[in-house]
Amino acid sequence: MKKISVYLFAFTAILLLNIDVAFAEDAPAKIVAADTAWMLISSALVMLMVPGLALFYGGMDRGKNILSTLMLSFISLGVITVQWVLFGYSLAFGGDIGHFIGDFSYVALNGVGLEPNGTIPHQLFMVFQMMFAILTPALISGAIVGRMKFTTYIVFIVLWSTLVYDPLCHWVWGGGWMSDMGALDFAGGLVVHISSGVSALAACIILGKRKGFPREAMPPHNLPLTLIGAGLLWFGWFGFNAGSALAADTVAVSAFVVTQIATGAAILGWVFTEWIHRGKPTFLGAASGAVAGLVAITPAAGFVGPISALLIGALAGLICYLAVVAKHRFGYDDALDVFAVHGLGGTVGALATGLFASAAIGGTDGLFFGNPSQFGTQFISVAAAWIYSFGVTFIILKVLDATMGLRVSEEEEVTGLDLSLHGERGYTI
Amino acid sequence: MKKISVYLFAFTAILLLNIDVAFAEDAPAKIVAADTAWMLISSALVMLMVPGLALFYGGMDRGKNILSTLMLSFISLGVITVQWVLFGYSLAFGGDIGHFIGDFSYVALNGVGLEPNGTIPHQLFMVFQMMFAILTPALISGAIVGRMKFTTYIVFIVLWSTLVYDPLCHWVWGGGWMSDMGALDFAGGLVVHISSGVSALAACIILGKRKGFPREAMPPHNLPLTLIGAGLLWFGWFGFNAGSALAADTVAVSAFVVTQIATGAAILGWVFTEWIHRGKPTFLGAASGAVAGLVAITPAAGFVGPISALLIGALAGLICYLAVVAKHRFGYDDALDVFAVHGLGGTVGALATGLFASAAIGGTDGLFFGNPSQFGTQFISVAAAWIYSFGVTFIILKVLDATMGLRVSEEEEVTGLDLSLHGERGYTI
Amino acid sequence: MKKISVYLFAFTAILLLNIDVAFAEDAPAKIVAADTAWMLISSALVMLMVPGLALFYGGMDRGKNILSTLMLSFISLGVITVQWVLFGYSLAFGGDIGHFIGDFSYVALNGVGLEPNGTIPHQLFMVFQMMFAILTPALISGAIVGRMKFTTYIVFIVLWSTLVYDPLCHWVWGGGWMSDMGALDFAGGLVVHISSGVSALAACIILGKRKGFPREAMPPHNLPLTLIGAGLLWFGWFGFNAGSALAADTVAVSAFVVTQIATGAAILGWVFTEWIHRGKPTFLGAASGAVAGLVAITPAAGFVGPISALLIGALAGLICYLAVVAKHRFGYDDALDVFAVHGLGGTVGALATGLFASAAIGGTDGLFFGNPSQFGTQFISVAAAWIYSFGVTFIILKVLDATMGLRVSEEEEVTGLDLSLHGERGYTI
Amino acid sequence: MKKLEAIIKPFMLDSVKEVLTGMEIQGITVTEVKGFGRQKGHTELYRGAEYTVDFLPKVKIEVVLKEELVEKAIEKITETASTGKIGDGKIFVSPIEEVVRIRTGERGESAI
Amino acid sequence: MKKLEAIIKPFMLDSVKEVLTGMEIQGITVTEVKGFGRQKGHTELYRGAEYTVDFLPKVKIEVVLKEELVEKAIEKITETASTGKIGDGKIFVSPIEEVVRIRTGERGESAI
Amino acid sequence: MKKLEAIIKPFMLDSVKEVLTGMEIQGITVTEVKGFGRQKGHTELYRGAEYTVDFLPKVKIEVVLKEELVEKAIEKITETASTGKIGDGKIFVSPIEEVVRIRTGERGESAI
Ligand SMILES: Nc1ncnc2c1ncn2[C@@H]1O[C@H](COP(=O)(O)OP(=O)(O)O)[C@@H](O)[C@H]1O
Ligand SMILES: Nc1ncnc2c1ncn2[C@@H]1O[C@H](COP(=O)(O)OP(=O)(O)O)[C@@H](O)[C@H]1O
Ligand SMILES: Nc1ncnc2c1ncn2[C@@H]1O[C@H](COP(=O)(O)OP(=O)(O)O)[C@@H](O)[C@H]1O
Repeated sequence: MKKISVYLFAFTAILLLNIDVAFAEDAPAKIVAADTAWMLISSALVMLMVPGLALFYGGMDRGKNILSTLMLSFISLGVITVQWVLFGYSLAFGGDIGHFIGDFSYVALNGVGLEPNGTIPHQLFMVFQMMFAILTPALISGAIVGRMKFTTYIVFIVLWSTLVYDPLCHWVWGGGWMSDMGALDFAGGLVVHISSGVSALAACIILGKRKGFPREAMPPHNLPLTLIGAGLLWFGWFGFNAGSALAADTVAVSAFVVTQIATGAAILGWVFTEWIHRGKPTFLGAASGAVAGLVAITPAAGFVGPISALLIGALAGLICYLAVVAKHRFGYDDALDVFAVHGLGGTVGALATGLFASAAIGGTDGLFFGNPSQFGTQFISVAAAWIYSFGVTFIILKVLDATMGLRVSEEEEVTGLDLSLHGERGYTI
Repeated sequence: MKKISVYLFAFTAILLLNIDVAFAEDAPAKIVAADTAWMLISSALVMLMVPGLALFYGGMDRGKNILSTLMLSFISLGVITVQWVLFGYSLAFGGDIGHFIGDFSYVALNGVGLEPNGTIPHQLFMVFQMMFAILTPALISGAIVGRMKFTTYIVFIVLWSTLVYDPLCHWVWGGGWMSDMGALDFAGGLVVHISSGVSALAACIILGKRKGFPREAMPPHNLPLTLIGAGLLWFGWFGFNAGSALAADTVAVSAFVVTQIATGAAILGWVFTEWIHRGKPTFLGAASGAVAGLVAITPAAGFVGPISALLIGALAGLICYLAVVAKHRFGYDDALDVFAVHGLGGTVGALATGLFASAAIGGTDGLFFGNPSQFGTQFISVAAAWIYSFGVTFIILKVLDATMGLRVSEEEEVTGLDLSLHGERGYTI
Repeated sequence: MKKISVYLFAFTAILLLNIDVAFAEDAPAKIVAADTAWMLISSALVMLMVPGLALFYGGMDRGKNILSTLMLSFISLGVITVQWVLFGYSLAFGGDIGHFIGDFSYVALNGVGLEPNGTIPHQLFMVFQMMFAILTPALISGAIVGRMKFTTYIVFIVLWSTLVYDPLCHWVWGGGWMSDMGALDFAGGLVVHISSGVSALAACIILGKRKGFPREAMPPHNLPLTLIGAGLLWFGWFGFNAGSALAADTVAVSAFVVTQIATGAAILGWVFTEWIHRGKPTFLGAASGAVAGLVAITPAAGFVGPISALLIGALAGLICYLAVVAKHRFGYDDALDVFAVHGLGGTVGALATGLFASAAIGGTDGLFFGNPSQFGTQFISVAAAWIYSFGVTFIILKVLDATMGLRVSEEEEVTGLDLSLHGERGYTI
Repeated sequence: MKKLEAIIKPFMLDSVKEVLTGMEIQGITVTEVKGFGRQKGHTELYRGAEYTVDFLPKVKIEVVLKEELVEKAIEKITETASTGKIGDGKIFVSPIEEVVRIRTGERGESAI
Repeated sequence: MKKLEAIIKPFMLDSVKEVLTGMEIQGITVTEVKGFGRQKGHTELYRGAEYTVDFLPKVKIEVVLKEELVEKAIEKITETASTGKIGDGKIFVSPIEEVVRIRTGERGESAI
Repeated sequence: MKKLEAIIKPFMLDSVKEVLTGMEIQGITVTEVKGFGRQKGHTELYRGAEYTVDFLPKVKIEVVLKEELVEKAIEKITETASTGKIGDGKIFVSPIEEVVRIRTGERGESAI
């Protein structure tokens, strides 16, 4: 009897200890304060990317459109915050419908409370994802600065977010067909960068060129603003990439480290390519290279190691530079090169993930580590994201063109949108 | 005997386990690393609001006063840091004297060490609160830019901090009569925004108008600076509001989420109201709306849910816009609209807390959730904060006017304060 | 038998519990999520200091060199990221060779994985240190703006990082002779500030004066940029100093608090000294004072208490101001006063650590707390850092001068480096 | 036809514009300039160093007008822009031989 | 020798420069100015307040040229810079008595 | 009375100001302008694209002075501002019929 009771006790005690351990490691139902802290700050960091982007773009544009350019990003913080609360989050992360879209279960954040979702409160996951949803349409705006009607733009981003972003987000992160297929997209190479970059291409083709392009030089009006923007983007991107681990764990650390390395390498990739090509290393090239590197490592972070990141970054700097140069061959007016940097940078990253992914880092091997099928999966997901984004954006804009009109009048364009659309001027120095 | 020893052991073991659990959950006397991490970064975030505010204000002011405007905020980082260390913290959080003010027990941070205060070290709580104390007088400066003597301003913020901020802070957060009464002010709607906003009104009435106001147009000289400021303020405000939970817990998450939602909604509230009223949506309106939303949700965060936040934000955008327009009727020269945005925005938020508070979120119900008395409590606390802030600020400034003088000479004002007071110019481009 | 098994079990259980506790408190081999969260954000904060520094410097320089000045800092994010990955980290933190330098064990981050290093993953420690390595050469750039060849600069920072920074870092933090000796340098007063400040002095002496200096006035071209820079630097410095605790613990809190206090006091120290000396309190003085305070508290943070910090800060403001003024006596052209602020500020801080350190805070007493030998140790380490930095920088630059050439042509200098070296202009407003 | 170039203190611009438009003057062109004259410059501070800035911000107003308006315009400007302090500025009068309105091609006085 | 001063709309600068250099004109000096004229200013918004900005951004082109080129230059500028809308600007012609090329010290027409 | 307008390279401003004030010249007005001339512009880079900037930054110095000072001033400016390289600039001399000092209402040479 005594013996039994001892064993019983020992068993119970060990069980308890095990439960405790299990609890900490596997149970999805407990909030971890450290993860909450990290995801709070990560969410704030991603929010900061929106003003960062506004500045990055604003500095590159002409002075007469500076406020208009800032506004295109900033207004997304208003419009998409509300869209996401009302139904966007539900479409992306609500109960799966046909592996294509979420249902209406989370409309108006109904049922999205403070209970755990993984190791953080559900609302925290929701708000972290909200920041991505806000940033993505703002990325597109770089292609269409200086000539789009503001009213139409607002309607556009609501439609685009609802019809392009939310479904894509569902496919990849919300339990849709791409995740089923095993496509890897750590922090949004497909969802954020390919979607916005390819849509930007569609948008600037439909919208047409800025008056005077490419004959007239349209040099950046205030590059120090672009540096501020690049700095804030980089800083915020640590939340974007390392935050996508959804925990303060080794995955987050790995994502953080490769983000830094790829970005550094991409600066060099862009600057040296330009140096060789044009004879001078430009500051704007360094800033652009950084963004190209950040874009390219986004899908790969969490799956690749430091040296792979070095290569991905350098490659992204090189390719995005060449893409920017090639633009002039094709003749579309992607004003601030959203397609070259985000569309192609994201594509480089998503494909590179299929090459460089290593099971030792993120559980899945890529082609270079003996798993060629992953590259195929990545290729399919990239192709799907391109086609879907381009197609739906094309349709949305054609409809808006026919109904509301896309472009401002020529006089408004010549005057500058700050004065003609917003009744303001950027500088009265 | 054996039996007993087994039970004894089992009992002890279970006790130990229980203590451990209790320790983690209830004991107030243990530092939690995750909370410490979150409060460290929150403190840094609130510090960043001060340069953020400087830029937000600076961009809106005229170019000849840009450095002077930046300086009014920046110097608070020097002056109030020292004031807070020497005696400010003690007045606000020292042992309670008559529910009105703290005693001198913490003078020179005596006794403020690294021991726990809640789940974080006492010094961390002190430094987090220090950032609030620094920011608040800087908020006032927006009303009096372009015409106040710098020397007098320094004396003013020391006196104001000591006689207005520290007592108010004690009333609400330091164990004073307002907290006794059950007034809700999560992150400083009363302590920070009403106090500074109403004092700003007193200040600009006593100080008088800028030369040329309102006949002469005084357009903002550099709105991209204002965007940078707005971005940093928003970013920092996550530390301000979610940090006010003093822990990386669900309360912080809730505060964070409603902060984002109210701010987004307030952008739309302001922009659409202006659009209807003036025919154009302005960029400065979007930035101002964001700040109005941040102000209004400050007291309510942690007590209200997401949809309430949406309404509070939209309302704040609308009301603050109307208040800014109404200013011209009353004829005082609140240069950068501190009263309209912080005074009224804070009031909207503090009263709305009495309406929208929900026990399910923060433990207390407001009027709309069946507890009308809370609205009464909020109303009394708002009225008290208005009267106290206005009255004491009025007296301080009258005394300073009689002794040191408040205004610079007309020539200094016309030349611009940068050159006349600081011997510098903002730009030599 | 039964008895024995009971005792055996009890023993085992207690052992397990003890291990668990020991694990949490002492064992170096377990990752703590809260520390990871804090170090992730701290690393991001230190990264942000690089664009912050670029802006701080850029605003002070002339408009024709703004991009060039930004570029000198920004390019370090590319160059040193790669250097650190390839071999820099290994030189600094690889296996010790003669207490002087690390070996090649960590080349290409070989062996630097996600296993614990203290309570955080090794890669996180590596990336946190990377940010320091990036920032430090960028600090030097302030001395040589407006006249150095960009190509040579890139080679210079690679050599400097390898031959000056990596060894010094090893001496102090990598297990080298200075740490053996007991020298205290919490966050890099020696490693970062004395090394860069003294090297800056060597650099501007060898490079020679800017054309026109000191006859021609070279006023800052855009001081609001300098404010943005100062704000980001201060914000990032919380990661720099409090992050140097490598954990979200009370040491981090103490370092954070004294950082804030010293910086506030240094603003007042600089501004009031200038006010007395020149009759006006300048905005640039306030911003410079802040940086001086941040520099001076860097080695002392974690070792000194709040009131000591107040004194150190005030002193740093005063001394750095006087040093900046004295510069004109000596006639070298340290364009943006890197030597006065970082070289001397770091020296003030490192020596003050030997005076004000208190065992109650960081385990070691300084002279004022009865341990005069610590001051001696500090003095020796400061002297060694001065001599080593000056000497090696001198040699590197002499070699580069003879091989690649250091200075741009006079025409390029007169035109401005933005146009002549980078083919760009900062502003087209 | 004559051209009046008035170099004035910047904050006088609005008043001068008003008195001119109060006459039959329909067009003005304004340039921001820097002036050096009897009025001393000021000193500026840069990290404890003091340096003198000789050039002061001024505004140049150019008006082309009929001969008969010249005297009156000079008078009005002088009256309005004078503070009695050194640095109030100058008016220079010079001949204009032809005026063309670009929009219409009109010439001479009717084009002013 | 004569000086032509043409006040034109800023976005016309490039075209006008081109037609002028298409003639035998070798040098142009351009200044950013603010103009006030028959063309109305615009209103701007500042936090719900509306205010009028009278001065519009214009560009002043100065060309010194030989007498025989004056008419042709006027014609070309008028043609190019005219949109037919109010605010297209003016051309003022005034006498220049001497031109000196700083580099060589040359004088007169050959120095232009 | 005459007006000298000298278009010079910006970094020459200080030296020219000094030689002029070394003579009996008491006032100068300076404008930042952009010049187009024999001196070629430069190319700038924008994300791999190269474009030419024709207009170079120049400074225009205006001095009104007594007739007898004209030659000496021309000489001094020419000497000082000349680097011998293309783009050194021009001096234009034109007649001034009247000068008014706003502060006092003085006219003519004494008002200069
Ligand atoms: N001879 C001159 N030629 C050109 N500009 C002049 C001349 N004299 C004065 N000015 C302009 O007029 C401004 C005022 O002149 P100043 O000598 O300071 O005062 P005042 O007009 O009261 O005598 C100067 O800043 C300068 O711009
Ligand atoms: N009398 C004048 N003197 C100087 N500048 C003038 C004069 N009249 C017009 N201008 C300049 O020419 C510009 C265009 O003139 P405006 O009256 O608006 O249109 P328009 O040239 O079509 O009649 C003005 O903005 C102003 O800069
Ligand atoms: N005919 C002209 N009319 C007006 N400005 C001129 C004229 N010719 C030259 N300039 C001005 O003088 C500057 C220098 O002229 P440029 O032909 O480049 O060199 P240089 O004076 O050595 O011949 C030009 O940039 C322009 O501002």
